[in-house]
Amino acid sequence: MLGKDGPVKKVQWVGADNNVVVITAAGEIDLHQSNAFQQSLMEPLEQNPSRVVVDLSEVSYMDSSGVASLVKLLSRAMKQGIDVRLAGLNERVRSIFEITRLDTVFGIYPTVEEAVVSE
Amino acid sequence: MLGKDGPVKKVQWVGADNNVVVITAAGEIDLHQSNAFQQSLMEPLEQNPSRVVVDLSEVSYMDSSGVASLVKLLSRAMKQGIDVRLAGLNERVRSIFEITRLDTVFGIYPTVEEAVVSE
Amino acid sequence: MNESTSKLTCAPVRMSVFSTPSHVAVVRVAVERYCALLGFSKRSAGEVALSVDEALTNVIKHAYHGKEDMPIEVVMESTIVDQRDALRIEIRDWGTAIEPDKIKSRDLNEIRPGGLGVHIMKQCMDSVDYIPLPQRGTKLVMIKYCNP
Amino acid sequence: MNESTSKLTCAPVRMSVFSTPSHVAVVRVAVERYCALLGFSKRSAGEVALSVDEALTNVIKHAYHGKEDMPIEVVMESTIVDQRDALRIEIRDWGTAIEPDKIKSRDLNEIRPGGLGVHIMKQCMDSVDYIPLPQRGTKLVMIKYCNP
Ligand SMILES: Nc1ncnc2c1ncn2[C@@H]1O[C@H](COP(=O)(O)OP(=O)(O)O)[C@@H](O)[C@H]1O
Ligand SMILES: Nc1ncnc2c1ncn2[C@@H]1O[C@H](COP(=O)(O)OP(=O)(O)O)[C@@H](O)[C@H]1O
Repeated sequence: MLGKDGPVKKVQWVGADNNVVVITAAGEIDLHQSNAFQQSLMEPLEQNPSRVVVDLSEVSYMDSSGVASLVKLLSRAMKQGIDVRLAGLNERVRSIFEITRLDTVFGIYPTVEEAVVSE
Repeated sequence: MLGKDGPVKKVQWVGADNNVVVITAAGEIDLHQSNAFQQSLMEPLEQNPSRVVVDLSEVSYMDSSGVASLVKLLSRAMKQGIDVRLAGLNERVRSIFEITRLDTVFGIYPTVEEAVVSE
Repeated sequence: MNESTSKLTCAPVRMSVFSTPSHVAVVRVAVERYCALLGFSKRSAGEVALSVDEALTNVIKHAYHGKEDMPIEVVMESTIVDQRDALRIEIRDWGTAIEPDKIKSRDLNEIRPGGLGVHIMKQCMDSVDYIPLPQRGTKLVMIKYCNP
Repeated sequence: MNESTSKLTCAPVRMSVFSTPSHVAVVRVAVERYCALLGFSKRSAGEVALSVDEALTNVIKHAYHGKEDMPIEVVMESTIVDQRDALRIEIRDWGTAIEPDKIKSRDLNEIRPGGLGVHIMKQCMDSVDYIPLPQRGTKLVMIKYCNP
């Protein structure tokens, strides 16, 4: 499901033990894109990363469908003991997390680098 | 007519003898804006500049109404022996001059600086 | 909004679309641009666009259960509400009517994927009214004041 | 455009606006976004948006002589023309009907401000058809193929 039309453009394994997965999304994530988005978010969990970082720096817009995909990722990851972090949210995307008060539930980092290396 | 709502944001006199006027426009210039645009373009002609440079680098979009305003400026200026140059056109704005073949009628320069100093 | 802006921009814009998820974006950009004409800040215009997106998403999911070829009408217009300039957006569907007790605000402390749409609309707009229609479907009326 | 895109995005979008110059931009952004859904390049989508802008500008100026409260209908849809995927845009007014001999292409070597709109539309679209209507007004149908 890494079709060029879905919002996930890249999946990379990084970190000392290659155990952090960075998922890079782009574009506008609404109802039209949220199924593809969710599927691409879930796939890397099968390889049991210790941490998932979702790079949203190229996501210009997100509605509650996109947020719901991330919440589903978080719920599943928490059950597996996997840490989920979001990075690079623009002001507009950040505000939907604030409105829904999910900004306190996700770890939100300014950059992918910080999300990868912070404790 | 230098209202903050019109497309012309700045009018500056530059050059060795202060005889070149640089008119800076911004935004989208269509039917809604073209009257205000035209009026702001014509005003400086009264001070008899030797050259008019229209800075379009912050104009994101223009239709034939905007082009018509510039053609009216050119016709009037030519009668007064004043040189008209356009600068900083983005690809989209440039293409409407190409489609209407007016790219050969106006002097079109990459930057305001070049438009001001070139012979 | 002064007299002249109001004369030029107040006219309503109506969009008739089908319940196709990809078309939500087409309505969204038009609404956002309409807001800009009315003098809304970028942030406020974005909030209105998001609210319309959430409303259309709900129509597609709940009124039409994912069927993609059902009609939706959106009307945006500038109006006066309580003596203040306001944007009024009406969204109408002809699907399963809303059950008013389902749209009560949810407990946000509960972490679950659904139930965010109506909460977002209520946060972003000054008023959100769902009117189940006698024949079929729902009419949603949202208001946002122009100068907060 | 493959089967699945086509099922998702082909549905028509209809916009009913008034002849208000500032609203041309609202239609323009919606059309441009619709083109993006159909897979048009940024450049092609921009050409379609410009053509719609020029058509609406002409309706406001020539069909309605600057009157700002007259109706205009715009329908964009994806269709098949000559066995090729195409975007079809229909723009209808109820004003002074067009005189077909006025829309002949002008001599571009003449430097004058007017007469550019129809030329631009013909350059940017694959076909441009003006149909004066028996009762009142004009219907304009413009086609652009999806994959040139
Ligand atoms: N247009 C509509 N027609 C019918 N029911 C609706 C409509 N909009 C919302 N609803 C109902 O309101 C509920 C709450 O919507 P919302 O807050 O967006 O959360 P979610 O869509 O995730 O359930 C929905 O579950 C649905 O029952
Ligand atoms: N919707 C319309 N209704 C009536 N006449 C029209 C319409 N659109 C175009 N025309 C006619 O076609 C002519 C050419 O239009 P155009 O090329 O855009 O140049 P301009 O608008 O500068 O005259 C107009 O002058 C007008 O007579």
